[in-house]
Amino acid sequence: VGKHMPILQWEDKRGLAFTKNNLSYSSSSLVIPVSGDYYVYAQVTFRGPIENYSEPNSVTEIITKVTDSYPEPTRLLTGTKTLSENGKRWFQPIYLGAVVSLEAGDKLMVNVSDIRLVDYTKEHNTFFGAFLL
Amino acid sequence: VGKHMPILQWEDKRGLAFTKNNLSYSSSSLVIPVSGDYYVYAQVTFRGPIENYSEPNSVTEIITKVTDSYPEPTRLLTGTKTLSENGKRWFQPIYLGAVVSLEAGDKLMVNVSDIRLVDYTKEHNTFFGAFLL
Amino acid sequence: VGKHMPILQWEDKRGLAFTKNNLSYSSSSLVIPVSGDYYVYAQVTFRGPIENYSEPNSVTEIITKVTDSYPEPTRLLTGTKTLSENGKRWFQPIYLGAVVSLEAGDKLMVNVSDIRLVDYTKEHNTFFGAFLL
Amino acid sequence: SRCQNRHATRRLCPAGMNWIKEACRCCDPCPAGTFLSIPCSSLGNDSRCDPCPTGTFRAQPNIFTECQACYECDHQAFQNVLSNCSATSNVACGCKPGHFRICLDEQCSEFSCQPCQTCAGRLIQRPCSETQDTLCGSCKPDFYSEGGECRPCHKPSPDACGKECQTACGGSDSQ
Repeated sequence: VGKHMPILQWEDKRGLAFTKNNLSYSSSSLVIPVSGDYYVYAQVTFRGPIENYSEPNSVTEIITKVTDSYPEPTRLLTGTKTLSENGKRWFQPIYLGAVVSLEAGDKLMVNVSDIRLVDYTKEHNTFFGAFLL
Repeated sequence: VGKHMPILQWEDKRGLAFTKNNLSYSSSSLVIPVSGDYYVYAQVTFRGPIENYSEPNSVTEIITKVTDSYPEPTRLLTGTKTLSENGKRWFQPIYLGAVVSLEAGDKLMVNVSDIRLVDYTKEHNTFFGAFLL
Repeated sequence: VGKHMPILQWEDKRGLAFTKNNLSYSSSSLVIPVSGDYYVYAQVTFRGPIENYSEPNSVTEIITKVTDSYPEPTRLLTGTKTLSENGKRWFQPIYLGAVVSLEAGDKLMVNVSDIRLVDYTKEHNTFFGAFLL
Repeated sequence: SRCQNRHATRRLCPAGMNWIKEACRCCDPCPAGTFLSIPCSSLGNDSRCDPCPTGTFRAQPNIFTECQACYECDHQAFQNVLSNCSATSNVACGCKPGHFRICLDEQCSEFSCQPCQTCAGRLIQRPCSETQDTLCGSCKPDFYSEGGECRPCHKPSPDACGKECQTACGGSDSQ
Protein backbone atom coordinates (compact mmCIF):
# COMPACT_ATOMS: atom_id res chain seq x y z
CA VAL A 1 0.00 0.00 0.00
CA GLY A 2 1.04 3.58 -0.38
CA LYS A 3 2.46 3.68 3.13
CA HIS A 4 5.67 2.01 2.00
CA MET A 5 6.14 4.78 -0.51
CA PRO A 6 7.65 8.01 0.80
CA ILE A 7 5.25 10.82 1.72
CA LEU A 8 5.62 14.31 0.26
CA GLN A 9 5.90 17.32 2.52
CA TRP A 10 4.10 20.53 1.50
CA GLU A 11 4.44 24.29 1.95
CA ASP A 12 1.09 25.44 3.34
CA LYS A 13 1.53 29.16 3.92
CA ARG A 14 3.89 30.94 1.55
CA GLY A 15 3.27 31.87 -2.09
CA LEU A 16 0.21 30.29 -3.69
CA ALA A 17 -0.27 27.86 -0.81
CA PHE A 18 -3.14 28.45 1.63
CA THR A 19 -5.48 26.48 3.85
CA LYS A 20 -9.04 27.65 4.56
CA ASN A 21 -12.39 26.54 5.99
CA ASN A 22 -10.52 24.73 8.79
CA LEU A 23 -8.79 22.42 6.35
CA SER A 24 -5.45 22.26 8.16
CA TYR A 25 -2.04 20.89 7.27
CA SER A 26 0.09 19.00 9.78
CA SER A 27 2.84 16.38 9.53
CA SER A 28 2.56 16.03 5.77
CA SER A 29 -1.20 15.62 5.79
CA LEU A 30 -4.30 17.64 5.02
CA VAL A 31 -6.63 17.11 7.99
CA ILE A 32 -10.34 16.95 7.18
CA PRO A 33 -12.35 19.19 9.53
CA VAL A 34 -15.92 18.24 8.53
CA SER A 35 -17.32 14.99 7.16
CA GLY A 36 -18.54 15.19 3.57
CA ASP A 37 -17.66 14.75 -0.08
CA TYR A 38 -14.47 16.48 -1.15
CA TYR A 39 -12.87 16.96 -4.54
CA VAL A 40 -9.27 15.97 -3.81
CA TYR A 41 -6.49 16.66 -6.30
CA ALA A 42 -2.72 16.69 -6.61
CA GLN A 43 -0.13 17.14 -9.32
CA VAL A 44 3.43 15.91 -8.95
CA THR A 45 6.02 16.79 -11.57
CA PHE A 46 8.76 14.20 -11.75
CA ARG A 47 12.06 14.96 -13.46
CA GLY A 48 15.43 13.37 -14.17
CA PRO A 49 18.08 12.21 -14.65
CA ILE A 50 19.51 13.03 -11.22
CA GLU A 51 22.96 12.41 -9.79
CA ASN A 52 24.06 8.81 -9.18
CA TYR A 53 20.67 7.38 -9.85
CA SER A 54 20.04 4.71 -12.45
CA GLU A 55 17.15 5.53 -14.78
CA PRO A 56 13.77 4.63 -13.21
CA ASN A 57 11.44 2.86 -15.58
CA SER A 58 8.31 4.36 -14.02
CA VAL A 59 7.01 7.01 -11.63
CA THR A 60 3.95 6.74 -9.38
CA GLU A 61 1.84 9.24 -7.45
CA ILE A 62 -0.77 8.09 -4.91
CA ILE A 63 -3.26 10.12 -2.86
CA THR A 64 -3.78 8.17 0.34
CA LYS A 65 -6.25 8.45 3.23
CA VAL A 66 -5.37 7.60 6.81
CA THR A 67 -8.21 7.11 9.28
CA ASP A 68 -7.56 6.85 13.01
CA SER A 69 -10.06 4.02 13.25
CA TYR A 70 -8.27 1.87 10.64
CA PRO A 71 -4.63 0.82 10.84
CA GLU A 72 -3.94 0.64 7.09
CA PRO A 73 -3.83 3.67 4.81
CA THR A 74 -6.33 3.53 1.93
CA ARG A 75 -5.25 4.29 -1.61
CA LEU A 76 -7.75 6.80 -3.05
CA LEU A 77 -6.19 7.76 -6.41
CA THR A 78 -3.14 6.44 -8.25
CA GLY A 79 -1.27 7.61 -11.34
CA THR A 80 1.52 5.45 -12.73
CA LYS A 81 3.50 6.31 -15.88
CA THR A 82 6.33 4.28 -17.40
CA LEU A 83 9.31 6.17 -18.75
CA SER A 84 11.47 5.57 -21.84
CA GLU A 85 13.78 8.56 -21.60
CA ASN A 86 17.21 7.01 -22.34
CA GLY A 87 19.41 9.32 -20.30
CA LYS A 88 18.18 12.62 -21.64
CA ARG A 89 16.59 15.33 -19.50
CA TRP A 90 12.95 14.39 -18.84
CA PHE A 91 9.83 15.84 -17.16
CA GLN A 92 6.66 13.89 -16.38
CA PRO A 93 3.69 15.56 -14.64
CA ILE A 94 0.96 13.33 -13.14
CA TYR A 95 -2.37 14.98 -12.23
CA LEU A 96 -5.00 13.19 -10.13
CA GLY A 97 -8.39 14.44 -9.00
CA ALA A 98 -11.72 12.96 -7.90
CA VAL A 99 -14.58 13.17 -5.40
CA VAL A 100 -14.16 11.06 -2.26
CA SER A 101 -16.26 10.69 0.89
CA LEU A 102 -14.26 11.67 3.96
CA GLU A 103 -14.86 11.76 7.69
CA ALA A 104 -13.83 14.52 10.07
CA GLY A 105 -10.31 13.72 11.26
CA ASP A 106 -9.30 11.79 8.16
CA LYS A 107 -5.85 12.67 6.89
CA LEU A 108 -4.90 12.95 3.21
CA MET A 109 -1.35 12.61 1.98
CA VAL A 110 0.54 12.17 -1.26
CA ASN A 111 2.97 9.28 -1.69
CA VAL A 112 5.44 9.01 -4.55
CA SER A 113 7.55 6.20 -5.92
CA ASP A 114 10.76 8.17 -5.29
CA ILE A 115 11.07 11.55 -3.57
CA ARG A 116 14.40 12.29 -5.28
CA LEU A 117 12.63 12.41 -8.66
CA VAL A 118 10.08 15.02 -7.55
CA ASP A 119 10.49 18.55 -8.93
CA TYR A 120 9.92 20.54 -5.75
CA THR A 121 11.66 23.67 -7.11
CA LYS A 122 8.52 25.57 -8.24
CA GLU A 123 5.17 25.70 -6.45
CA HIS A 124 3.25 25.72 -9.73
CA ASN A 125 4.74 22.39 -10.85
CA THR A 126 3.79 20.26 -7.85
CA PHE A 127 0.66 21.00 -5.79
CA PHE A 128 -1.97 19.30 -3.62
CA GLY A 129 -5.43 20.39 -2.40
CA ALA A 130 -9.05 19.59 -1.60
CA PHE A 131 -12.40 21.40 -1.34
CA LEU A 132 -15.73 20.46 0.20
CA LEU A 133 -18.61 20.11 -2.28
CA VAL B 1 -17.84 10.01 -32.95
CA GLY B 2 -17.14 8.25 -29.71
CA LYS B 3 -20.13 5.96 -30.25
CA HIS B 4 -18.04 3.53 -32.29
CA MET B 5 -15.54 3.26 -29.49
CA PRO B 6 -16.31 0.72 -26.77
CA ILE B 7 -17.98 2.00 -23.59
CA LEU B 8 -16.51 1.32 -20.14
CA GLN B 9 -18.62 -0.29 -17.44
CA TRP B 10 -18.22 0.93 -13.84
CA GLU B 11 -18.59 -0.37 -10.28
CA ASP B 12 -20.96 2.08 -8.58
CA LYS B 13 -21.42 0.67 -5.08
CA ARG B 14 -18.47 -1.23 -3.64
CA GLY B 15 -15.23 0.23 -2.31
CA LEU B 16 -14.63 3.91 -3.07
CA ALA B 17 -17.51 4.03 -5.57
CA PHE B 18 -20.74 5.80 -4.61
CA THR B 19 -23.55 7.76 -6.20
CA LYS B 20 -25.33 10.61 -4.35
CA ASN B 21 -27.70 13.54 -4.87
CA ASN B 22 -29.76 11.42 -7.27
CA LEU B 23 -26.85 11.05 -9.67
CA SER B 24 -27.54 7.44 -10.67
CA TYR B 25 -25.63 4.87 -12.65
CA SER B 26 -27.32 2.55 -15.16
CA SER B 27 -26.22 0.68 -18.29
CA SER B 28 -22.74 2.11 -18.28
CA SER B 29 -23.89 5.71 -17.87
CA LEU B 30 -24.15 8.35 -15.18
CA VAL B 31 -27.68 9.72 -15.45
CA ILE B 32 -28.09 13.46 -14.76
CA PRO B 33 -30.98 14.10 -12.33
CA VAL B 34 -31.13 17.92 -12.47
CA SER B 35 -30.22 20.37 -15.23
CA GLY B 36 -27.19 22.51 -14.46
CA ASP B 37 -23.44 22.91 -14.77
CA TYR B 38 -21.46 19.88 -13.67
CA TYR B 39 -17.74 19.30 -13.22
CA VAL B 40 -17.29 15.98 -15.02
CA TYR B 41 -14.05 13.99 -14.70
CA ALA B 42 -12.58 10.57 -15.47
CA GLN B 43 -9.21 8.90 -15.35
CA VAL B 44 -8.44 5.76 -17.33
CA THR B 45 -5.16 3.94 -16.80
CA PHE B 46 -4.12 2.05 -19.91
CA ARG B 47 -1.46 -0.68 -19.77
CA GLY B 48 0.28 -3.23 -21.96
CA PRO B 49 1.57 -5.27 -23.61
CA ILE B 50 -1.23 -7.80 -23.41
CA GLU B 51 -1.55 -11.30 -24.88
CA ASN B 52 -1.80 -11.69 -28.67
CA TYR B 53 -2.16 -8.00 -29.28
CA SER B 54 0.12 -6.05 -31.57
CA GLU B 55 1.41 -2.87 -29.97
CA PRO B 56 -1.11 -0.01 -30.26
CA ASN B 57 0.39 3.30 -31.35
CA SER B 58 -2.05 5.37 -29.30
CA VAL B 59 -4.72 5.26 -26.58
CA THR B 60 -7.79 7.49 -26.39
CA GLU B 61 -10.30 8.30 -23.64
CA ILE B 62 -13.50 10.22 -24.42
CA ILE B 63 -16.24 11.46 -22.07
CA THR B 64 -19.44 11.42 -24.13
CA LYS B 65 -22.96 12.78 -23.57
CA VAL B 66 -26.06 10.99 -24.88
CA THR B 67 -29.38 12.84 -24.96
CA ASP B 68 -32.63 10.91 -25.54
CA SER B 69 -33.84 13.47 -28.03
CA TYR B 70 -30.75 13.30 -30.23
CA PRO B 71 -29.56 10.21 -32.13
CA GLU B 72 -25.83 10.97 -31.97
CA PRO B 73 -23.63 11.12 -28.86
CA THR B 74 -21.71 14.35 -28.26
CA ARG B 75 -18.01 14.23 -27.45
CA LEU B 76 -17.42 16.42 -24.38
CA LEU B 77 -13.77 15.76 -23.48
CA THR B 78 -11.05 13.78 -25.26
CA GLY B 79 -7.54 12.70 -24.26
CA THR B 80 -5.36 11.01 -26.88
CA LYS B 81 -1.77 9.91 -26.18
CA THR B 82 0.56 8.22 -28.64
CA LEU B 83 2.77 5.43 -27.36
CA SER B 84 6.37 4.50 -28.15
CA GLU B 85 6.80 1.58 -25.77
CA ASN B 86 8.62 -1.04 -27.94
CA GLY B 87 7.36 -4.20 -26.27
CA LYS B 88 8.24 -3.35 -22.68
CA ARG B 89 5.68 -3.13 -19.88
CA TRP B 90 3.92 0.26 -20.06
CA PHE B 91 1.35 2.31 -18.10
CA GLN B 92 -0.37 5.44 -19.38
CA PRO B 93 -2.97 7.31 -17.26
CA ILE B 94 -5.21 9.88 -18.98
CA TYR B 95 -7.14 12.33 -16.73
CA LEU B 96 -9.93 14.54 -18.11
CA GLY B 97 -12.10 17.06 -16.25
CA ALA B 98 -14.13 20.15 -17.11
CA VAL B 99 -17.41 22.00 -16.49
CA VAL B 100 -20.22 21.14 -18.93
CA SER B 101 -23.86 22.23 -19.10
CA LEU B 102 -26.18 19.24 -18.83
CA GLU B 103 -29.93 18.67 -18.93
CA ALA B 104 -31.90 16.36 -16.66
CA GLY B 105 -31.94 12.92 -18.28
CA ASP B 106 -28.65 13.36 -20.12
CA LYS B 107 -26.36 10.34 -19.84
CA LEU B 108 -22.57 10.50 -19.47
CA MET B 109 -20.30 7.65 -20.45
CA VAL B 110 -16.61 6.97 -21.02
CA ASN B 111 -15.43 5.51 -24.33
CA VAL B 112 -11.93 4.15 -24.88
CA SER B 113 -9.97 3.25 -27.97
CA ASP B 114 -9.57 -0.35 -26.76
CA ILE B 115 -11.11 -1.93 -23.66
CA ARG B 116 -8.49 -4.68 -23.55
CA LEU B 117 -5.82 -2.06 -22.75
CA VAL B 118 -7.70 -0.64 -19.73
CA ASP B 119 -6.29 -1.39 -16.25
CA TYR B 120 -9.49 -2.28 -14.42
CA THR B 121 -7.69 -4.19 -11.64
CA LYS B 122 -7.64 -1.38 -9.02
CA GLU B 123 -10.40 1.15 -8.34
CA HIS B 124 -7.89 3.93 -7.67
CA ASN B 125 -6.32 3.65 -11.14
CA THR B 126 -9.43 4.10 -13.25
CA PHE B 127 -12.39 6.22 -12.05
CA PHE B 128 -15.25 8.41 -13.34
CA GLY B 129 -17.49 10.98 -11.65
CA ALA B 130 -19.38 14.27 -11.73
CA PHE B 131 -20.70 16.88 -9.29
CA LEU B 132 -23.19 19.73 -9.63
CA LEU B 133 -21.71 23.22 -9.15
CA VAL C 1 7.72 33.99 -16.56
CA GLY C 2 4.87 32.78 -18.70
CA LYS C 3 4.53 36.18 -20.37
CA HIS C 4 7.27 35.39 -22.88
CA MET C 5 5.35 32.34 -23.94
CA PRO C 6 2.54 32.85 -26.45
CA ILE C 7 -1.01 33.15 -25.11
CA LEU C 8 -3.82 30.93 -26.39
CA GLN C 9 -7.02 32.43 -27.76
CA TRP C 10 -10.33 30.72 -26.96
CA GLU C 11 -13.80 30.31 -28.50
CA ASP C 12 -16.22 31.44 -25.77
CA LYS C 13 -19.65 31.14 -27.36
CA ARG C 14 -20.04 28.42 -29.96
CA GLY C 15 -20.41 24.68 -29.31
CA LEU C 16 -19.55 23.50 -25.78
CA ALA C 17 -18.02 26.87 -24.84
CA PHE C 18 -19.99 29.16 -22.50
CA THR C 19 -19.36 31.82 -19.85
CA LYS C 20 -21.69 32.24 -16.85
CA ASN C 21 -22.00 33.93 -13.45
CA ASN C 22 -20.33 37.04 -14.87
CA LEU C 23 -17.13 35.16 -15.63
CA SER C 24 -16.33 36.90 -18.91
CA TYR C 25 -13.81 36.32 -21.64
CA SER C 26 -11.93 39.15 -23.33
CA SER C 27 -8.57 39.49 -25.13
CA SER C 28 -7.54 35.92 -24.45
CA SER C 29 -8.33 36.06 -20.75
CA LEU C 30 -11.00 34.89 -18.35
CA VAL C 31 -11.89 37.94 -16.24
CA ILE C 32 -12.72 37.24 -12.57
CA PRO C 33 -15.94 39.06 -11.54
CA VAL C 34 -15.93 38.35 -7.77
CA SER C 35 -13.06 37.77 -5.34
CA GLY C 36 -12.87 34.24 -3.93
CA ASP C 37 -11.42 30.78 -4.32
CA TYR C 38 -11.79 29.31 -7.80
CA TYR C 39 -11.04 25.87 -9.19
CA VAL C 40 -9.15 26.76 -12.38
CA TYR C 41 -8.40 24.12 -15.03
CA ALA C 42 -7.18 23.76 -18.61
CA GLN C 43 -6.22 20.97 -20.97
CA VAL C 44 -4.05 21.59 -24.01
CA THR C 45 -3.50 18.79 -26.51
CA PHE C 46 -0.19 19.18 -28.31
CA ARG C 47 0.51 17.26 -31.53
CA GLY C 48 3.14 16.92 -34.24
CA PRO C 49 5.05 16.66 -36.44
CA ILE C 50 4.03 19.76 -38.35
CA GLU C 51 5.31 21.22 -41.60
CA ASN C 52 8.85 22.70 -41.63
CA TYR C 53 9.35 22.40 -37.92
CA SER C 54 12.18 20.48 -36.27
CA GLU C 55 11.06 18.09 -33.54
CA PRO C 56 10.54 19.87 -30.16
CA ASN C 57 11.95 18.03 -27.17
CA SER C 58 9.28 19.24 -24.75
CA VAL C 59 5.91 20.99 -24.50
CA THR C 60 4.73 23.27 -21.70
CA GLU C 61 1.34 24.61 -20.60
CA ILE C 62 1.04 27.37 -17.99
CA ILE C 63 -2.05 28.91 -16.40
CA THR C 64 -1.08 32.50 -15.59
CA LYS C 65 -2.74 35.26 -13.56
CA VAL C 66 -2.42 38.94 -14.44
CA THR C 67 -3.39 41.49 -11.81
CA ASP C 68 -3.73 45.18 -12.69
CA SER C 69 -1.94 46.14 -9.51
CA TYR C 70 1.17 44.05 -10.31
CA PRO C 71 3.26 44.41 -13.48
CA GLU C 72 4.43 40.79 -13.72
CA PRO C 73 2.13 37.86 -14.54
CA THR C 74 2.06 35.13 -11.88
CA ARG C 75 2.44 31.48 -12.85
CA LEU C 76 -0.34 29.54 -11.12
CA LEU C 77 -0.02 26.05 -12.61
CA THR C 78 2.54 24.50 -14.94
CA GLY C 79 2.70 21.22 -16.83
CA THR C 80 5.86 20.33 -18.73
CA LYS C 81 6.36 17.06 -20.63
CA THR C 82 9.43 15.99 -22.58
CA LEU C 83 8.91 14.20 -25.87
CA SER C 84 10.75 11.32 -27.52
CA GLU C 85 8.67 10.85 -30.63
CA ASN C 86 11.24 10.27 -33.44
CA GLY C 87 9.37 11.81 -36.36
CA LYS C 88 6.18 9.76 -36.09
CA ARG C 89 2.76 11.28 -35.45
CA TRP C 90 2.40 12.17 -31.76
CA PHE C 91 -0.28 13.53 -29.39
CA GLN C 92 0.40 14.78 -25.84
CA PRO C 93 -2.44 16.12 -23.66
CA ILE C 94 -1.54 18.14 -20.53
CA TYR C 95 -4.30 18.68 -17.93
CA LEU C 96 -3.90 21.18 -15.07
CA GLY C 97 -6.35 22.04 -12.30
CA ALA C 98 -6.26 23.49 -8.80
CA VAL C 99 -7.87 25.91 -6.35
CA VAL C 100 -6.45 29.44 -6.39
CA SER C 101 -7.43 32.61 -4.53
CA LEU C 102 -8.35 35.36 -6.99
CA GLU C 103 -9.42 39.00 -6.76
CA ALA C 104 -12.17 40.67 -8.76
CA GLY C 105 -10.59 41.96 -11.99
CA ASP C 106 -7.83 39.37 -12.08
CA LYS C 107 -7.30 37.87 -15.53
CA LEU C 108 -6.48 34.21 -16.21
CA MET C 109 -4.79 33.05 -19.38
CA VAL C 110 -3.10 29.98 -20.79
CA ASN C 111 0.43 30.20 -22.19
CA VAL C 112 2.07 27.45 -24.21
CA SER C 113 5.62 26.73 -25.25
CA ASP C 114 4.66 26.84 -28.96
CA ILE C 115 1.26 27.71 -30.40
CA ARG C 116 1.97 25.85 -33.66
CA LEU C 117 2.03 22.55 -31.71
CA VAL C 118 -1.43 23.06 -30.20
CA ASP C 119 -4.25 20.86 -31.56
CA TYR C 120 -6.91 23.52 -32.17
CA THR C 121 -9.01 21.31 -34.48
CA LYS C 122 -11.57 19.93 -31.97
CA GLU C 123 -13.12 21.76 -29.00
CA HIS C 124 -13.04 18.64 -26.80
CA ASN C 125 -9.26 18.25 -27.09
CA THR C 126 -8.20 21.66 -25.79
CA PHE C 127 -10.30 23.55 -23.20
CA PHE C 128 -10.01 26.08 -20.35
CA GLY C 129 -12.34 27.07 -17.49
CA ALA C 130 -12.91 28.09 -13.88
CA PHE C 131 -15.68 27.98 -11.25
CA LEU C 132 -16.18 29.71 -7.91
CA LEU C 133 -16.21 27.40 -4.85
CA SER D 1 -44.77 27.05 -16.95
CA ARG D 2 -44.70 24.00 -14.68
CA CYS D 3 -46.74 21.03 -15.76
CA GLN D 4 -50.05 21.20 -13.86
CA ASN D 5 -50.48 17.45 -14.01
CA ARG D 6 -47.31 16.07 -12.41
CA HIS D 7 -47.94 12.71 -14.09
CA ALA D 8 -47.68 14.41 -17.43
CA THR D 9 -44.15 15.55 -16.65
CA ARG D 10 -42.63 13.19 -19.24
CA ARG D 11 -44.94 11.28 -21.55
CA LEU D 12 -43.82 9.32 -24.58
CA CYS D 13 -44.22 11.49 -27.67
CA PRO D 14 -45.29 10.28 -31.11
CA ALA D 15 -42.36 9.34 -33.36
CA GLY D 16 -40.50 12.41 -34.56
CA MET D 17 -41.76 14.68 -31.77
CA ASN D 18 -40.06 15.65 -28.50
CA TRP D 19 -41.29 16.39 -24.99
CA ILE D 20 -40.76 20.06 -24.18
CA LYS D 21 -40.97 20.50 -20.42
CA GLU D 22 -41.47 24.28 -20.59
CA ALA D 23 -44.61 23.68 -22.65
CA CYS D 24 -45.61 20.42 -20.96
CA ARG D 25 -46.38 18.91 -24.35
CA CYS D 26 -44.84 17.18 -27.34
CA CYS D 27 -43.58 19.50 -30.08
CA ASP D 28 -41.80 19.14 -33.39
CA PRO D 29 -38.00 19.25 -33.08
CA CYS D 30 -35.98 21.84 -34.97
CA PRO D 31 -34.77 20.56 -38.35
CA ALA D 32 -31.13 19.69 -38.96
CA GLY D 33 -29.05 22.84 -39.47
CA THR D 34 -30.99 24.77 -36.83
CA PHE D 35 -31.27 24.91 -33.02
CA LEU D 36 -34.06 25.61 -30.56
CA SER D 37 -34.01 29.35 -29.80
CA ILE D 38 -37.53 29.65 -28.31
CA PRO D 39 -39.35 26.48 -27.13
CA CYS D 40 -43.00 25.88 -28.11
CA SER D 41 -45.46 27.08 -25.50
CA SER D 42 -48.36 25.46 -23.70
CA LEU D 43 -50.60 27.97 -25.45
CA GLY D 44 -50.02 26.15 -28.70
CA ASN D 45 -47.48 28.22 -30.63
CA ASP D 46 -44.61 26.28 -32.13
CA SER D 47 -40.91 26.32 -31.24
CA ARG D 48 -38.77 28.93 -32.92
CA CYS D 49 -35.70 27.44 -34.58
CA ASP D 50 -32.78 29.58 -35.67
CA PRO D 51 -30.06 28.61 -38.18
CA CYS D 52 -26.77 27.32 -36.77
CA PRO D 53 -24.26 30.22 -36.65
CA THR D 54 -21.28 29.95 -39.00
CA GLY D 55 -18.75 27.47 -37.71
CA THR D 56 -21.40 25.27 -36.09
CA PHE D 57 -23.75 22.54 -37.29
CA ARG D 58 -26.56 20.14 -36.32
CA ALA D 59 -26.69 17.00 -38.45
CA GLN D 60 -30.07 15.83 -37.07
CA PRO D 61 -33.45 17.20 -35.95
CA ASN D 62 -32.96 18.38 -32.37
CA ILE D 63 -34.15 20.37 -29.41
CA PHE D 64 -30.71 21.63 -28.41
CA THR D 65 -30.24 25.27 -27.46
CA GLU D 66 -26.93 25.45 -29.35
CA CYS D 67 -25.28 23.86 -32.35
CA GLN D 68 -22.11 21.77 -32.26
CA ALA D 69 -18.83 23.52 -33.10
CA CYS D 70 -17.28 22.34 -36.38
CA TYR D 71 -13.94 20.58 -36.26
CA GLU D 72 -11.07 22.07 -38.24
CA CYS D 73 -8.61 20.26 -40.48
CA ASP D 74 -5.01 20.16 -39.29
CA HIS D 75 -3.35 22.01 -42.20
CA GLN D 76 0.00 22.16 -40.40
CA ALA D 77 -0.03 18.37 -40.19
CA PHE D 78 -0.61 17.94 -43.96
CA GLN D 79 -4.39 17.60 -43.75
CA ASN D 80 -6.76 19.28 -46.20
CA VAL D 81 -10.51 19.80 -46.40
CA LEU D 82 -12.51 17.14 -48.28
CA SER D 83 -15.81 18.88 -47.57
CA ASN D 84 -16.41 22.10 -45.69
CA CYS D 85 -18.49 22.32 -42.53
CA SER D 86 -22.09 23.22 -43.39
CA ALA D 87 -25.08 23.91 -41.17
CA THR D 88 -25.93 20.20 -41.32
CA SER D 89 -22.55 18.45 -41.46
CA ASN D 90 -19.16 18.62 -39.81
CA VAL D 91 -16.02 19.31 -41.84
CA ALA D 92 -14.45 16.21 -43.46
CA CYS D 93 -10.66 16.15 -43.55
CA GLY D 94 -8.28 14.16 -45.71
CA CYS D 95 -4.60 14.33 -46.66
CA LYS D 96 -2.88 16.83 -48.92
CA PRO D 97 -1.82 15.53 -52.37
CA GLY D 98 1.29 13.39 -52.06
CA HIS D 99 0.24 12.14 -48.61
CA PHE D 100 -1.78 9.17 -47.38
CA ARG D 101 -3.71 8.51 -44.20
CA ILE D 102 -2.49 6.41 -41.23
CA CYS D 103 -5.25 5.84 -38.70
CA LEU D 104 -4.35 6.17 -35.02
CA ASP D 105 -7.34 4.14 -33.84
CA GLU D 106 -9.75 1.62 -35.26
CA GLN D 107 -12.37 4.27 -35.88
CA CYS D 108 -9.83 6.53 -37.58
CA SER D 109 -11.15 9.47 -35.58
CA GLU D 110 -7.51 10.63 -35.38
CA PHE D 111 -5.18 10.06 -38.30
CA SER D 112 -1.86 11.34 -39.59
CA CYS D 113 -0.88 12.19 -43.17
CA GLN D 114 2.37 10.58 -44.25
CA PRO D 115 4.28 11.46 -47.45
CA CYS D 116 3.74 8.89 -50.23
CA GLN D 117 6.72 6.85 -51.41
CA THR D 118 8.17 8.18 -54.65
CA CYS D 119 9.37 4.78 -56.05
CA ALA D 120 12.50 6.35 -57.52
CA GLY D 121 13.53 4.23 -60.56
CA ARG D 122 10.74 1.73 -59.94
CA LEU D 123 7.45 0.89 -61.62
CA ILE D 124 4.38 1.91 -59.62
CA GLN D 125 2.36 -1.19 -58.88
CA ARG D 126 -0.41 0.73 -57.07
CA PRO D 127 -0.52 4.51 -56.90
CA CYS D 128 -0.74 6.34 -53.57
CA SER D 129 -4.33 6.94 -52.45
CA GLU D 130 -6.09 8.62 -49.51
CA THR D 131 -5.79 5.46 -47.45
CA GLN D 132 -2.76 3.60 -48.82
CA ASP D 133 0.88 4.35 -49.63
CA THR D 134 2.25 3.86 -53.12
CA LEU D 135 3.13 0.22 -53.84
CA CYS D 136 6.43 0.16 -55.73
CA GLY D 137 7.13 -2.61 -58.19
CA SER D 138 10.32 -3.79 -59.88
CA CYS D 139 12.90 -1.54 -61.50
CA LYS D 140 11.86 0.47 -64.54
CA PRO D 141 13.30 -0.43 -67.94
CA ASP D 142 16.88 0.95 -68.25
CA PHE D 143 17.30 0.65 -64.49
CA TYR D 144 19.04 -2.13 -62.59
CA SER D 145 18.67 -3.22 -58.98
CA GLU D 146 21.61 -2.88 -56.60
CA GLY D 147 21.51 -2.85 -52.79
CA GLY D 148 17.75 -2.62 -52.79
CA GLU D 149 17.79 0.48 -55.00
CA CYS D 150 17.11 0.96 -58.72
CA ARG D 151 19.97 2.72 -60.54
CA PRO D 152 19.86 4.11 -64.10
CA CYS D 153 21.74 1.96 -66.66
CA HIS D 154 23.52 4.73 -68.58
CA LYS D 155 25.36 6.08 -65.50
CA PRO D 156 27.84 3.36 -64.47
CA SER D 157 31.33 3.31 -66.01
CA PRO D 158 32.25 -0.04 -67.65
CA ASP D 159 34.06 -1.43 -64.61
CA ALA D 160 31.19 -0.47 -62.23
CA CYS D 161 28.64 -2.33 -64.29
CA GLY D 162 28.42 -5.48 -62.19
CA LYS D 163 26.48 -8.65 -62.91
CA GLU D 164 22.95 -7.22 -62.22
CA CYS D 165 23.78 -4.10 -64.21
CA GLN D 166 24.94 -6.12 -67.19
CA THR D 167 21.91 -8.41 -67.05
CA ALA D 168 19.46 -5.51 -66.83
CA CYS D 169 21.31 -3.03 -68.97
CA GLY D 170 22.41 -5.48 -71.73
CA GLY D 171 26.26 -5.64 -71.29
CA SER D 172 28.92 -3.06 -72.56
CA ASP D 173 27.02 -1.50 -75.53
CA SER D 174 24.64 0.08 -73.09
CA GLN D 175 27.31 2.68 -71.96
